[in-house]
Amino acid sequence: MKLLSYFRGEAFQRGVHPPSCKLTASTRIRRLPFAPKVTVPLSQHIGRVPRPIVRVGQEVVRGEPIAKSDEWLSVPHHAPVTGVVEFIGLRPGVRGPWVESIVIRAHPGASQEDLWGRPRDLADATGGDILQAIWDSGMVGLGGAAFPTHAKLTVPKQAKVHTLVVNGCECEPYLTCDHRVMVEQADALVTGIRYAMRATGAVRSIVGIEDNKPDAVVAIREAIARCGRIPEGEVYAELVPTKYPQGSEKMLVMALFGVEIPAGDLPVSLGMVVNNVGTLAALGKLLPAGRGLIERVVTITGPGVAKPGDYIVPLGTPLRFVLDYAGAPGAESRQVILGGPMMGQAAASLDVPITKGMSGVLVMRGDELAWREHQKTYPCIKCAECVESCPMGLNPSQLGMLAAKREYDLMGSDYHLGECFECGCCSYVCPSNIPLVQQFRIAKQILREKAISK
Amino acid sequence: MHESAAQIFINAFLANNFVLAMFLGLCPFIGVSGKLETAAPMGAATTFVMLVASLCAYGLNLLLGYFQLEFLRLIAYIVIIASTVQLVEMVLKKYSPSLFRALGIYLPLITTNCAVLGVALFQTARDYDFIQSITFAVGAGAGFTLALVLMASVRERLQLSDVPAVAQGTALSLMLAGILSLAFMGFAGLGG
Amino acid sequence: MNQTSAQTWDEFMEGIWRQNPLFVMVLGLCPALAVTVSAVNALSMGLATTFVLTCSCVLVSLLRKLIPKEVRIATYIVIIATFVTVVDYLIQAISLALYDALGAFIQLIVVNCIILGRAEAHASKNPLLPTLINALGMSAGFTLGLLALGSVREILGAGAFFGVALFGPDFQPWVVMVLPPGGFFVLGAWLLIFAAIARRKQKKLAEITQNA
Amino acid sequence: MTSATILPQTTSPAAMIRTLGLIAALCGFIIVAAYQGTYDAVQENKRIAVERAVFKVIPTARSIVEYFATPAGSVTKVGAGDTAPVGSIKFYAAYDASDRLAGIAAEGVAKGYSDNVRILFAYDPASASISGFGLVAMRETPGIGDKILVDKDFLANFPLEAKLTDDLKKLAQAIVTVKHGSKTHSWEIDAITGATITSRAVGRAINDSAQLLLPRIVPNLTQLKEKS
Amino acid sequence: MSIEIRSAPHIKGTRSVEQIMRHVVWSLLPVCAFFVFQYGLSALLSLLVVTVSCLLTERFFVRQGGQSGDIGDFSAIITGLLLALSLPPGFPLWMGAVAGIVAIALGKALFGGIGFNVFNPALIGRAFVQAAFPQAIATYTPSFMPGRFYEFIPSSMTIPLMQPVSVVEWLQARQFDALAGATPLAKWKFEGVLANADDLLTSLSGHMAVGPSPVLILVCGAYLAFRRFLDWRIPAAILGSAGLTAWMLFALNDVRFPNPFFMLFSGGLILGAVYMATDMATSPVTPKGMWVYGALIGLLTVIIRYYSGLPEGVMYAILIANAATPLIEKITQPTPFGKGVLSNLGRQKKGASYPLHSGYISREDAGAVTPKKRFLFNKPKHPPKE
Ligand SMILES: Cc1cc2nc3c(=O)[nH]c(=O)nc-3n(C[C@H](O)[C@H](O)[C@H](O)COP(=O)(O)O)c2cc1C
Ligand SMILES: Cc1cc2nc3c(=O)[nH]c(=O)nc-3n(C[C@H](O)[C@H](O)[C@H](O)COP(=O)(O)O)c2cc1C
Ligand SMILES: Cc1cc2nc3c(=O)[nH]c(=O)nc-3n(C[C@H](O)[C@H](O)[C@H](O)COP(=O)(O)O)c2cc1C
Ligand SMILES: Cc1cc2nc3c(=O)[nH]c(=O)nc-3n(C[C@H](O)[C@H](O)[C@H](O)CO)c2cc1C
Ligand code: SF4
Ligand code: SF4
Ligand code: SF4
Ligand code: SF4
Ligand code: FES
Repeated sequence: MKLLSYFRGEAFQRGVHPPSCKLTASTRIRRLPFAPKVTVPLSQHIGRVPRPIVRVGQEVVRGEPIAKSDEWLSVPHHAPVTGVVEFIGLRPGVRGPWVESIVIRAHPGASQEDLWGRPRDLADATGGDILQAIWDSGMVGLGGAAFPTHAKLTVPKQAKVHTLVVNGCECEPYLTCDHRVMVEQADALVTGIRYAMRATGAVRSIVGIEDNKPDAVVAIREAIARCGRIPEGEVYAELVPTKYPQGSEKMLVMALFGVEIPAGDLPVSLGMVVNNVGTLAALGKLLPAGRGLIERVVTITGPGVAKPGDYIVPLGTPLRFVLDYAGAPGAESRQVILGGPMMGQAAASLDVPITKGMSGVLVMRGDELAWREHQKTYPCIKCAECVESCPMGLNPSQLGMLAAKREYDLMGSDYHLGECFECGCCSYVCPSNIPLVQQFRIAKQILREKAISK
Repeated sequence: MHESAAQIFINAFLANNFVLAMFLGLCPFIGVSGKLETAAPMGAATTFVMLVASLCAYGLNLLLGYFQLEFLRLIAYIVIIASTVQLVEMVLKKYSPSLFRALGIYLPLITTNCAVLGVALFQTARDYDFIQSITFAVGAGAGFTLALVLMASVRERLQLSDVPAVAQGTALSLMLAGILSLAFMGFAGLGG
Repeated sequence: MNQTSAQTWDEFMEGIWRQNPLFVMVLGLCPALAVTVSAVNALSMGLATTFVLTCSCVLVSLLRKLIPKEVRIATYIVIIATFVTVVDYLIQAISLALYDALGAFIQLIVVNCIILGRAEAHASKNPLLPTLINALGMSAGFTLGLLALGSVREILGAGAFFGVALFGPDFQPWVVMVLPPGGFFVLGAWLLIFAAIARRKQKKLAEITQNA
Repeated sequence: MTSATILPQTTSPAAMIRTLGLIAALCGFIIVAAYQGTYDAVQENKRIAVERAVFKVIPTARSIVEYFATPAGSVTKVGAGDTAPVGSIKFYAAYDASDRLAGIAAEGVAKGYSDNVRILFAYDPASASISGFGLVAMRETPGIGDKILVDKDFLANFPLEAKLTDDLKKLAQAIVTVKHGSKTHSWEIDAITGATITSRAVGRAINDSAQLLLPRIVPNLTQLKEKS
Repeated sequence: MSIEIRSAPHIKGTRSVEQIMRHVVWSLLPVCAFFVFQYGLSALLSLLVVTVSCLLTERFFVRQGGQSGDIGDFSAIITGLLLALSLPPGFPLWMGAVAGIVAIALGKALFGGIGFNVFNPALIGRAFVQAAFPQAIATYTPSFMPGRFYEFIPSSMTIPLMQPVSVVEWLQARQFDALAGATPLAKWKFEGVLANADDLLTSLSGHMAVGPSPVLILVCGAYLAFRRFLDWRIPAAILGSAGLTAWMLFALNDVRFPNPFFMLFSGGLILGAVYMATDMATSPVTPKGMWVYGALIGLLTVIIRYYSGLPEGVMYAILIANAATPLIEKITQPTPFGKGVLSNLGRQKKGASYPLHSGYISREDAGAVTPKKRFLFNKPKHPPKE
């Protein structure tokens, strides 16, 4: 099979093919009811933490800004529900430690129609205007990294962007939120693409979609056709081979253009900006209405869920509420993963809220996990599976052996540990059941701490 | 029987490898083969000294033969090797400090390495002429380097293995040398 | 008097057990592996080394005040080479067959690290008697080590001990033992055995201290 | 420890040379004494070793004389302390009890399985054949290579035909080793199964040496006939 | 609701060490069966004794705690089967047991057990007995002897520690001469006789002293390669380099050197290339390294076979390449994504724009496949300056 792929000419070298398990690929997006109480953590993104601009006891309207910052690398937050600010302080965070949050009790009677907004006409807006509008909307990357979108779309002075790459790969198993967004909100997506092109000055935009989602390509091409020839340039939708981690921007650019983004560089060094489809579709809806990001599409799925599906979830909804609604019966569910199974994080508790960067909630059942626990861990048998699957072209076998002997410095200096983007392919394939990427995370953390203390 | 230069080289390099088949230069082989970084320069330095020692021994042997002083051969060889090493060290220090820094620490060790004296003694015992002597010295040095480098790379890999505690250290090195020597038996008769 | 004789004994045993040049310090490997294909060769090599080691150390110890320290290594080498030459001729005079069996390795005693090491580390700093005892102890340790190698290799590799056949004519010799790899394997195996014994001792010691 | 040895102190060059000279003299003395003391025994040993080897391959021999065969084609007797003329080959003429030539012995060497195989072979002028061989030195595998000394079939190869061509320039038939069981001529050596390589070395050693030596000796046989 | 916290990835491929090893054992069974068909009872018992001695030794060291892994992982069975297949069928059983013990003790447990060994354990066992008992291991008997299913080759049943009984008389009683036991390689090397091509390929013709059929091994190996239980690159590199070297020498002098076909299909080359050189623990993990490693083995095999004192060289070639593996791996580390030559081109253009390809049409419309790096070459040499 590997042999064949040699002649077929694949998108990028290596990578893996986990079973796709896309249970919810053809169910429409539904709306989740409002939880009685929502918790908005102030830090949901990469960058500075904004400060609250509401007081305890203050009434807020759905969509109204509740936290704000003048720092460039930071985004405002908006109230996801109409209600009363009940508490401002520490609450359980997604990563474990408690974080500063704003808790809002929803008005049971209030109609949760969008109330707050500053509609504006963006037909002739300049790039700068659009960037400001994006900033005001509190938009961050919805693909997972949660990097402030206005910052990403701001082209550095010495650089020039010609291509906007739209990432519709959704290579992780189980997740279908991007897929459904592309199918159901194609028009909003194209609108969002146009804004982003104008903001960056790109004259071409390509949506890259894995070839297991042909309906998404069709939907987007129809939306493009409905638009006619747009003034910003040209927009295409392209299929790329289905393979994990096709959705990583480096791999996607490789698949579409056949060039490698130089190590340590951003796509902008090749004149490209990469955005997630969810991000741009949300922009397409929010910017004309002048609203903030208060809800997102989340895939709630997994063998432990009775009613799997893609739901529009107000940000801040507690995980417990989401799972109760989707029918995740308590006893046998043993692991709740925020994100996809390959890169997602295990939830530390069910009291944490849904945040901006969360694309999926995956519930695994105990019996599904049991076989894995009983599988024995062997020393590395040098089967080379990991080397053949590491999309970054590293040597996880050697890195793993070094990590076992705590040779962290050597890992960084001689074996390019810094290039590892923690996709987990190596751990996925290892027949010896060695927790490779898990060790690499620790190693990177230790190296980071060493570098700081120096 | 006249051995061609190529035969002498291949024999000294592979078939009768100094370390693995002739048991010469084992102390540095076991001692310096822990790391690839040190093994390669050590091999290069030894090869160099072997070449110099071979040249000196060749000349000296003619001289001793002329004066019929063969019974002083051993003492003369060892003195001349020790002093050439010293000389080489001084010359290197003066004219090529970078090379000296790379090889310097190994040079004194080599004085007491029996592989070097072995080259001198064997070439005398086998009546090699000038060209043969030089080829022999270079072959022996190359063989020594090959064994050292192979051993060092294997030992570096074993640093990452869970070698049982009893076997760690010299015992493991010796067993490895034995296995390498077993593998090199395949070359027996190659230079024939 | 009693105490000094005990000390002397300790000093002597040191070379045999705790500081055994072959098994503990792992020096002088080349002659140890090259000539020990039979017990006779091993014993002869051991005796030759004993002669050189003892004589050199005695001479060095006698001359230690005279030898300028700038050229001491060169001096030691010359002294050692002298005695090696002597032993070389002695063996030729005793038996040519033995001389052929030991080959160039007699002459290579010159560079045996043990001898230079003893001359430098001990003989150059101590008076005659302790030097003599130390040298004899080291020699005995080395000779015993060689014998341990030579016996195993001869018994397995030729089915004989000191040339006396042990297992009858049908015994299948393990040729590998008298080939180069055999030398490495046997020495390695001895080291493994010593390491295993040492570990067991340590464990017992730890148990005893724990119980106490 | 006296303070003198602890203090950094340099010896004067003159003193250094004096002591070094003393030590060198001492060592020289020891070496020369050992050399002289053992010289006779060593020479005697060497002579006995050679004699024994020759007597073994030529059983009727009682005494030997060393000769050089020069490239010019003559043979000269080796006196004490003679150095070999360039290109000459040493051989031994062995004489029986009545001082008649019993055979000629010479060394030959060829590459075996792991190193050179050096042998001493005997030439019988009467029958113009190689009558046998003995071992000088080899590093072949014990149990395999050393079968050449004990293997009955192998020893049955001798005497081995070694006739010269009519112009006495080379062997009429080169001596070759053939695979066990395929010997058909009297100048062929039947190899030992399992030790073909060593067997072949023996054949090559004899052939190489005989090709060179015999053309020089045979014309001078009369000179060697009687012990002189 | 109890919650488990683990670090990603949360799913895992289905491959396990046991599964890999089990498949290799399955694929070896036809080869073993054919070996038994050729040589009868002696071969069967040899396979059994060697494998059991490997398993017992493995169990001893696992119990002692000296090595990781366990006897349930099937790897010791592979070692035993391959070791037995590489020994002559009439090899004394006690020597086979010694080989098995040495293989696991010296070749595996010493290094810490499964995965940590630097040398192929089976070949360590074989190299040891080859050096220890060189005569016994060179004693082959012809295949398809009549009565092979009823009686043992006499040398099999040698009393432990004693010399094997000579098979010469036994052969003579069956009207075979002593030469019948020479393998094709030995016959070529020492007598200049070349065996027939189809005999070599199938090992089916009677009374030849050959190992299991190369074709059968290739088929079983192809199954493993197809299921990706072994890396096809290594056998390809070995056969390629051995074939090429042999062909060049043959072209130089077709009297002295046999044809490359004989070189590839005689002796243990196919078995070694397919099953032994591919042992994962002892071969490089880097793809480039596998090519280098294979090429080295092929080259060394031909050199040893042609020029050294021994007829067969596969084993030594593999062991030496094993020793060189860490070195090979070191110099063939894969190039990380974005650090290659091509991406350095990109780095020079840092900040510059990626030129729009005017002829860009949807690749599907053009019926094109996803471009590999080739796409870059279409780019104009001088990006338009504005
Ligand atoms: C291993 C890996 C896999 C990724 N997979 C995806 C993906 O499937 N979809 C996606 O939108 N982003 C994915 N990303 C993130 C992208 O690299 C990129 O950051 C993102 O598309 C940027 O869009 P955003 O800022 O709008 O989120 C992945 C990143 C990594 C490291
Ligand atoms: C460890 C070992 C030692 C060997 N030693 C010798 C040897 O001393 N002499 C020799 O002729 N062949 C030696 N051989 C080579 C084999 O026995 C070789 O196959 C044989 O000489 C030629 O085979 P044949 O005579 O049966 O055709 C040795 C082989 C091995 C593995
Ligand atoms: C790695 C390896 C090494 C082998 N080495 C030898 C060898 O040195 N001598 C031998 O006769 N058979 C050896 N064999 C056995 C061969 O596989 C084969 O059974 C035997 O040589 C007969 O095949 P042939 O006559 O076609 O060469 C070896 C097998 C393997 C796998
Ligand atoms: C394709 C393949 C080939 C193998 N070949 C060998 C072999 O030649 N010898 C051996 O001892 N084990 C072999 N093994 C088993 C296992 O890898 C071996 O015991 C390891 O060296 C143990 O660390 C093989 C395994 C696989 C998957
Ligand atoms: S799985 Fe990850 S990379 Fe793939 S599409 Fe989803 S978020 Fe993007
Ligand atoms: S986690 Fe790191 S090392 Fe492992 S496959 Fe992904 S990039 Fe490579
Ligand atoms: S996949 Fe696992 S066992 Fe295989 S080489 Fe990588 S780390 Fe080793
Ligand atoms: S430095 Fe000298 S004494 Fe020490 S091990 Fe090396 S050779 Fe032996
Ligand atoms: S005795 Fe130490 S190097 Fe030879």
